[in-house]
Amino acid sequence: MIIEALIAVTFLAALVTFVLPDRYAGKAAFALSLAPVVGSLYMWQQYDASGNALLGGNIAFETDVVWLQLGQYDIHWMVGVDGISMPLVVLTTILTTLAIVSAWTPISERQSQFFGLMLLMEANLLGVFTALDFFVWFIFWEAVLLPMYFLIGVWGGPRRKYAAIKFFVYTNIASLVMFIGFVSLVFGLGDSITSLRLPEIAQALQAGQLGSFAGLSAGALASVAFIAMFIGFAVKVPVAPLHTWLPDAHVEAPTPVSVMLAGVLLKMGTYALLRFNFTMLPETARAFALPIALLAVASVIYGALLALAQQDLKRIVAYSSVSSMGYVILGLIAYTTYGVGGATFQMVAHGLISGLMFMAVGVIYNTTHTRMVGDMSGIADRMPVTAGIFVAGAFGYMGLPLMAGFAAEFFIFKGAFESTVMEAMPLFTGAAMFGIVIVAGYLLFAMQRTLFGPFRFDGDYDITEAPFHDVAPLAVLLLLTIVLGVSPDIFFTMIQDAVTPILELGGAF
Amino acid sequence: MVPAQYYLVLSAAVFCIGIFGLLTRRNALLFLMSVELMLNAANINLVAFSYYWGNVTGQTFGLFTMALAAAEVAVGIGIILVLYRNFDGVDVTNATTMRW
Amino acid sequence: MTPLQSTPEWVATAPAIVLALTGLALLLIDTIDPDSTNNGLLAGTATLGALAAGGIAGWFLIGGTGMESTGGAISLYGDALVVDGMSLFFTLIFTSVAAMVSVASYDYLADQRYQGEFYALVLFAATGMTLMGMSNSLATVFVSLELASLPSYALVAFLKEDRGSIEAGLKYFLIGALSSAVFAFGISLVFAVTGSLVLPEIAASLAEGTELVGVLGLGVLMIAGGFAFKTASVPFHFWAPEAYEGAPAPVSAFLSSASKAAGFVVAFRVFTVAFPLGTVTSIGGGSVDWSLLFALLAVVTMTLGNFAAATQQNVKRMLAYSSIGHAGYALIGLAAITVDGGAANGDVLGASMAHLFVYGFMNTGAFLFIAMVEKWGLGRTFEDYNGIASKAPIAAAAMTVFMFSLAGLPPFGGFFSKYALFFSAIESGFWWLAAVGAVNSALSLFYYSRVVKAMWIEEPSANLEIGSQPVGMYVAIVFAAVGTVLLLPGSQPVIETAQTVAAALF
Amino acid sequence: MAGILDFAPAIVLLPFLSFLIALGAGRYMPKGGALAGIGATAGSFVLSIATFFAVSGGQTYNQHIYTWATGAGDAVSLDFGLLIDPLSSMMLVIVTLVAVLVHIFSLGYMNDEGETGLPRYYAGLGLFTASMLAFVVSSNLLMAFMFFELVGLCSYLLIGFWFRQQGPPSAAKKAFLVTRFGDYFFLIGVVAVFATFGSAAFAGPEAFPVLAEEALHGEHAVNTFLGMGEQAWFTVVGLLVLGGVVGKSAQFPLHTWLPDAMEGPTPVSALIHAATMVAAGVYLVARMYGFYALTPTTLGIIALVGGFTALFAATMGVVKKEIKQVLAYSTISQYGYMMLGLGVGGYVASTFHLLTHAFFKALLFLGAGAVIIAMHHNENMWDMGGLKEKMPVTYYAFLSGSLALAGIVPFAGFWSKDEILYEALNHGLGTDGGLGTVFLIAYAMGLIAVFFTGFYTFRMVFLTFHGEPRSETARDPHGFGWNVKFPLAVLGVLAAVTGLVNMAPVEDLTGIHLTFLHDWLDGGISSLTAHHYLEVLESGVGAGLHPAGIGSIAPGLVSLALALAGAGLAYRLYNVPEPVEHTDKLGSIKTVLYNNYYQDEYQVWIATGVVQPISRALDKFDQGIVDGVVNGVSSVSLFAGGRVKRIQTGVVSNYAALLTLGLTALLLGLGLLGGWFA
Repeated sequence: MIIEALIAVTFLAALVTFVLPDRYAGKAAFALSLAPVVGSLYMWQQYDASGNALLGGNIAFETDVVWLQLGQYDIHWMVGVDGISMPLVVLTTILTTLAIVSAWTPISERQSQFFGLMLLMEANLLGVFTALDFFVWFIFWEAVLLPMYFLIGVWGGPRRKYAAIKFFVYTNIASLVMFIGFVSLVFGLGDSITSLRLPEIAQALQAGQLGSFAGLSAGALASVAFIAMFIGFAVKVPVAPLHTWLPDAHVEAPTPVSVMLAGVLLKMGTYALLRFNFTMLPETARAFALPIALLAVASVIYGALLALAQQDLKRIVAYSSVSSMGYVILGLIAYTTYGVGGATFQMVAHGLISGLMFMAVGVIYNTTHTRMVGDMSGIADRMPVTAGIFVAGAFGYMGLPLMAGFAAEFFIFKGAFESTVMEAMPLFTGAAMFGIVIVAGYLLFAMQRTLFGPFRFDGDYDITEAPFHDVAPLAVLLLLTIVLGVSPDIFFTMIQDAVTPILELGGAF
Repeated sequence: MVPAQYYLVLSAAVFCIGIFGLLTRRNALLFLMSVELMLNAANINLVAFSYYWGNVTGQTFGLFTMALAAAEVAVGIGIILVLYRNFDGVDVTNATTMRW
Repeated sequence: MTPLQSTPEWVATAPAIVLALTGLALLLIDTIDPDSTNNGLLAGTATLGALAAGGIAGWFLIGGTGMESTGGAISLYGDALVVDGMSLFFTLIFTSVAAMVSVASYDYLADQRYQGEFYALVLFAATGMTLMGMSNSLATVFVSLELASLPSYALVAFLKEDRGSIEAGLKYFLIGALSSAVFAFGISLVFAVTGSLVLPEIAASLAEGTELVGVLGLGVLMIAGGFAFKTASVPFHFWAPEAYEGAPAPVSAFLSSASKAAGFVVAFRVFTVAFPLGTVTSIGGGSVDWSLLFALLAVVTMTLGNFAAATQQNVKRMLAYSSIGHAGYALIGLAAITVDGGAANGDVLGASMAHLFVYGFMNTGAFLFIAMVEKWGLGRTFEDYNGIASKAPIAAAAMTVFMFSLAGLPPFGGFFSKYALFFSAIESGFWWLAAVGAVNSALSLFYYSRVVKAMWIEEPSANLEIGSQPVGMYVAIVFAAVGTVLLLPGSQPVIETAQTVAAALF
Repeated sequence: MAGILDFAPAIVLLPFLSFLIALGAGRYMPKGGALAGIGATAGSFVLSIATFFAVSGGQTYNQHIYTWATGAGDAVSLDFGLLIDPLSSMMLVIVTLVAVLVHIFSLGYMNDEGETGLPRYYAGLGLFTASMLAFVVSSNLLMAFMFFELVGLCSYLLIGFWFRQQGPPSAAKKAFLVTRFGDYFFLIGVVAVFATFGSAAFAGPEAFPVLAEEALHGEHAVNTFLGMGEQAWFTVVGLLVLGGVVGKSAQFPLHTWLPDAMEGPTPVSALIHAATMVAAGVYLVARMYGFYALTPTTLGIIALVGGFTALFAATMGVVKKEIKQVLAYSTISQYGYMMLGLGVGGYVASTFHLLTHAFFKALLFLGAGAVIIAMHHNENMWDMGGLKEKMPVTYYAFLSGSLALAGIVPFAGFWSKDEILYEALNHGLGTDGGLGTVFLIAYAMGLIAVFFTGFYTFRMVFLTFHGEPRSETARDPHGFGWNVKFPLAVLGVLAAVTGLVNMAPVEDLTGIHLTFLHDWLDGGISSLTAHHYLEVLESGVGAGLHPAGIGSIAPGLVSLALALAGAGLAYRLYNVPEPVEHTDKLGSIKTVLYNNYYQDEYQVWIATGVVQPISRALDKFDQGIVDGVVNGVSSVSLFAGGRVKRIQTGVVSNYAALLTLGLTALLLGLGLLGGWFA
């Protein structure tokens, strides 16, 4: 019941915040958002799952009750966490709280609506990561779009309407494609399943129950469904070339929303890829190893090179997210402990670090009101603390050892290099790894030009150190990044525990 | 006696005449009349085939149809009346304030 | 508890009777006091009548009247009428819509003349729809369909001084007349082939085969045309945009929700009962495969509706087109029926019914919101909606719920019903139909969110002033909104009932 | 003194502590946290000495201390461990000693100059030292890589210390970026080592060099990739790791960052060049020498790169104006010698040079720092001159360092450099096949470089200290205190005497056993000993080197003569009251040298002339095509919508017509396709 409680509390917090006067909304939202943080940490401390939730592992905090019947299948209210979702739940709650604090300064109108929507989004995200029934999961998955649409559309930048609708429709189409793919898979299983519970479906698939459907043989059906789902999730991740909604959304969204977008929403995509494509259809995934690896490498290099061309700090970080998520795909397709585990770890690590970077950019933006690299220089002179954390975060992004990013990337590289899905995996790995050079390139250039050098600012704001409540979340994130980097086992143990069953999957059909 | 199929041809012809009239006339009343023709085409079938099948269902339904046609006309006339008042005329192609 | 164990069977038609009587009662009240401006009484009576009918229908539904649990469908008057789960289920839709419309009209019609007639017409139309749901013979189908249509024509043209209303009424009436003629001719042809008008008998005689397959096909096509008119489906949809745009907004709500549903219920019954697919697809060397026909219509209708809606400047007209699009979705229910579908047929048909049920709430709510905006004297274009949220947050929130629910987003009923529909369509193997629906609903998300954007995101124009806060409309809208929201967590009874009653047809 | 090695972690942790202190409380402390740093590094130094003696007592230490990432199931765990053997303990002493002295010197160089941001500075020094020490004691390649990277970070922070100016941030960026490029290959190498051997330990049962050796012996199989044979694959892996070395040790072609790095404070330069960052590269090769010894190709490349870099950098050092620039190129050149030594199988020789170089290069930089203080931070040697009288301590210390650098007997540099050249010649003549020739070529380049080294070194000395003062500041230099002089004195002595620990030629001459460093590096863990390396080198599976067994005196004399010649030329040209630039005599070569053979140019061109245009083009592509398609789809649908709705003409007659038409169309369509009415 604790998961239900967690979601319900968050949801109530959202409702409460909606009705509060704008004046108190920010502080109240922060206070209220501490409840889910505590809850998730308590869950983490009480966590007792083992194995993969979809593959018959024992699930923590599981509830499973029949909700309704749709055609021949039951829809259950089934939630629970395993080693894959637990870290993401913690990430979600913590990051939301920090994002809320970081929103105190920039959000100056309709606060109660803003913070309410933030909490609403958190509730839905928690649902996405804990739901284990397809329909329940899908409800939360789609419900995340609503608050995001408003958060970008109302509080965003000049082109916010365009960005919001683009994000909205693009990801919605993706969900529909995925829906069709998955449902045809379900009907391919026919009577071998009685409900839409993901574990049941996954295990039926492993048991080779997949039959032919709609004139497609089992194999063809698996491939079609895999492709449809992959496209659907790849948009969310995003994998190049389905990424173009991301830069617009990021640039237009207010900083705290970018934090959530990069920190958690993108992870929905990779999480779903892992849960659906790579857990349910391992054989198909291996069969598609080459194109998937190519996409991964393309995302990494393409995203990084694009980031190199940007002048807007936010756009830089946005494109670099495309690059970083490419690593996740690479790790997933590797089908090794370190590959898949590292990919999952990268979800958390990138969540923290990209959040940190966006917040840092935001803090600078709060004072300078510009994000253009050319508009300023030597900011470190006036904002030493912020600049310091910015530098630290940037190096974290570059994969500096003893910070979470390095751990994740090294795991992925190691896992991908020794992967057996393809003869050429070492080459792909090597190619993808070149991302670490490019990322260093554009971040160092950006820092040299904005933070360092003689102080110059084309604007009539006086640049002073940011207030405590702007810097505090940055510091917290930095601390978490370092802690995770020094001791990745904090999450990596449970992650591995959950991913190893995936690797052991035998022939599905 | 006349084979039933001939009635089909006849009714079809009447129906098409009705359609033709309604496509070519812009006067609301003529439009109504054309519809009447089409309804009566239906009636021809009903009556003819109720005889053919040897039951009264068709004939009874024919009566229904007439009654409904009358009701329809009643409502229609009312609408045409207000049409006349608002678009000074009974040309159905005048009323085009809403389109696309 | 099972009602009517010891009561005569005609009591099963109680909902229709109640509606009819309420209509008469309204006329009576009106004659007693012809020029009363006290429409509280009228609206109240109408609402109560509708609710009463709905209550009875719901009671019957729960009690299992006309369902397997109580010995199957109750057929009356020589099989002319039949009361079963489906008819009661749809009665629930009609009455709830009628109730909402009546409540909202309390404010909309303030300082209008002929209010008694208005409510009476609404209730008579509702009666007709209820009877459509019960019709088991092409004769009753035709009669009840006309009984639903004629008041509708009058309602659309109700604002006698408003050119829009008149034009709408005219177009609706003319196309309606044409369609009913086509429909009647179709009936006559079917009669020619089968010699009967009672649906089961038609099926029986078809089962024996016929040589007049062509005639039958033509008849079936024309009958389908008659339903296409009622459901505002291509190619009989042309009246809809104008009628919905020009008519008084509550009437638009009524027509686009209830009238559409009525068209569907009768279509469902006629095609599943009178022309069982298994029979007509292998008859006299021909194949009158109407599921193909409806698949065609569904694709064209939803595409045309959504694409046309995407570029509208006028919110009301946009909703009109979207209503055509939703007709397309609902048609999937008939299109995805297959000869050897088995349970899948019931599932997809039930999903379609469930969608119509949810649609009854969200679409009515949306049109009633427009009614309120008209009441406020704001324009009808998207620009006129800018910043409404800042003035009337609750109503705007409700409208947002309707829009997103229409677009099929959670956590609203529309999400569930639409995906249940796609789900069952895929189950029947019509994944391509679901795919077309997916593309369309993505597009619909675009234009529905334009309304939301206008209300919440755009800056209100300087002189944005909204007048009174019409209580009745607020009640109706909030009721619809709550219904729309609750239909997601509460979708269980709806979908299960729908699929059960649908399964009973096969 | 058993158990002292258990304190080894403290050697690393003390400087790290000072980093935390300086960062957290530096601004509240006297001298901005300098004292904490000095105390910490001094503590580490003492511990290192203790460790040193413990190791010389025969103890070694190869301990797992922390599991960084636990591998579930059969996946390997990633560990941190301490490996203390003669090599690392020697390096510990070097690093800690130099660190202490640099800290002390900084008191004079930074504090007395009224710098701001001292806490940041000392925090940086502390972290720098800590990372380097951790790198030195790393027990496996991954840990080594991680601290290798941290060293890079610290160099970034310290080079860019004066971030308010234009130059330093750029130099820092370049330093990190260029070395990062090398580390990219290094990281692949690390991953490859794990994938190949399932372990990256330097020593112990799972030491990957040992596993590689056994694999070549065919004792057991290891995973190789891309269908390569073991020998070939090991070569690939070795070269990949070498990438990081080339970057960090500023070998051609990744040397370009180092001269720019002179933008940093001079003590930092001393630290970077003598004991930490640049040393890290060579140290890494020495650390995993057992692996390189197996792959002749790699050795050949190392030797060539080293020899070429030595010569190449030395020639550039000849024309530089700034004293630190000269030193910078001398560093590159000297590390080239070390690479050369490692390449030709002179493991001990290179380690020896690493040791001596650490001292005399630190000395030279600190000396230069002293000069720069005196010159009020003017680094141009043409403004100096005649400082000898004004600052004798500095002069004599600097002179000792210069003699060592130039390789004049008996100063430290002579012995080590000479031994490297000897090894090159010896193995070059002895080894048959291409490898031998390669060695000889490398030797030749190294030998020529000796001459240039002698020249630029003394050019620097004469221009700085001799002749007449050529500027006001030179006439009246800024004074400084003990905190500058003390480090100079210490290092001056060391630069003079360190060479005595390994006087191979003298041994040959006299027969007295004098090669103590050889014995030292032969101790400890068996798989990491000098003679084991030699066996591998000369074994069949290994590189197959063969010493020609020539004597070491003659080569020594040759190189000495060359060094003296160089020094002599410098004396002729520059040891005059009013020296003038002779660079014009070089003609066109001069410009080439001034522009460092256009190395920077082409690398900058690669960055700005190739990568940036590509990225911009991709940006255009992304905005135009990829995003264009997305927006195109939407606009097309909207356009279609705009067209579709046109059929709704508003004229009811048309509706009737269209309706009938539609009905007819259905009629035909179903009749033809659907088989109705059949």
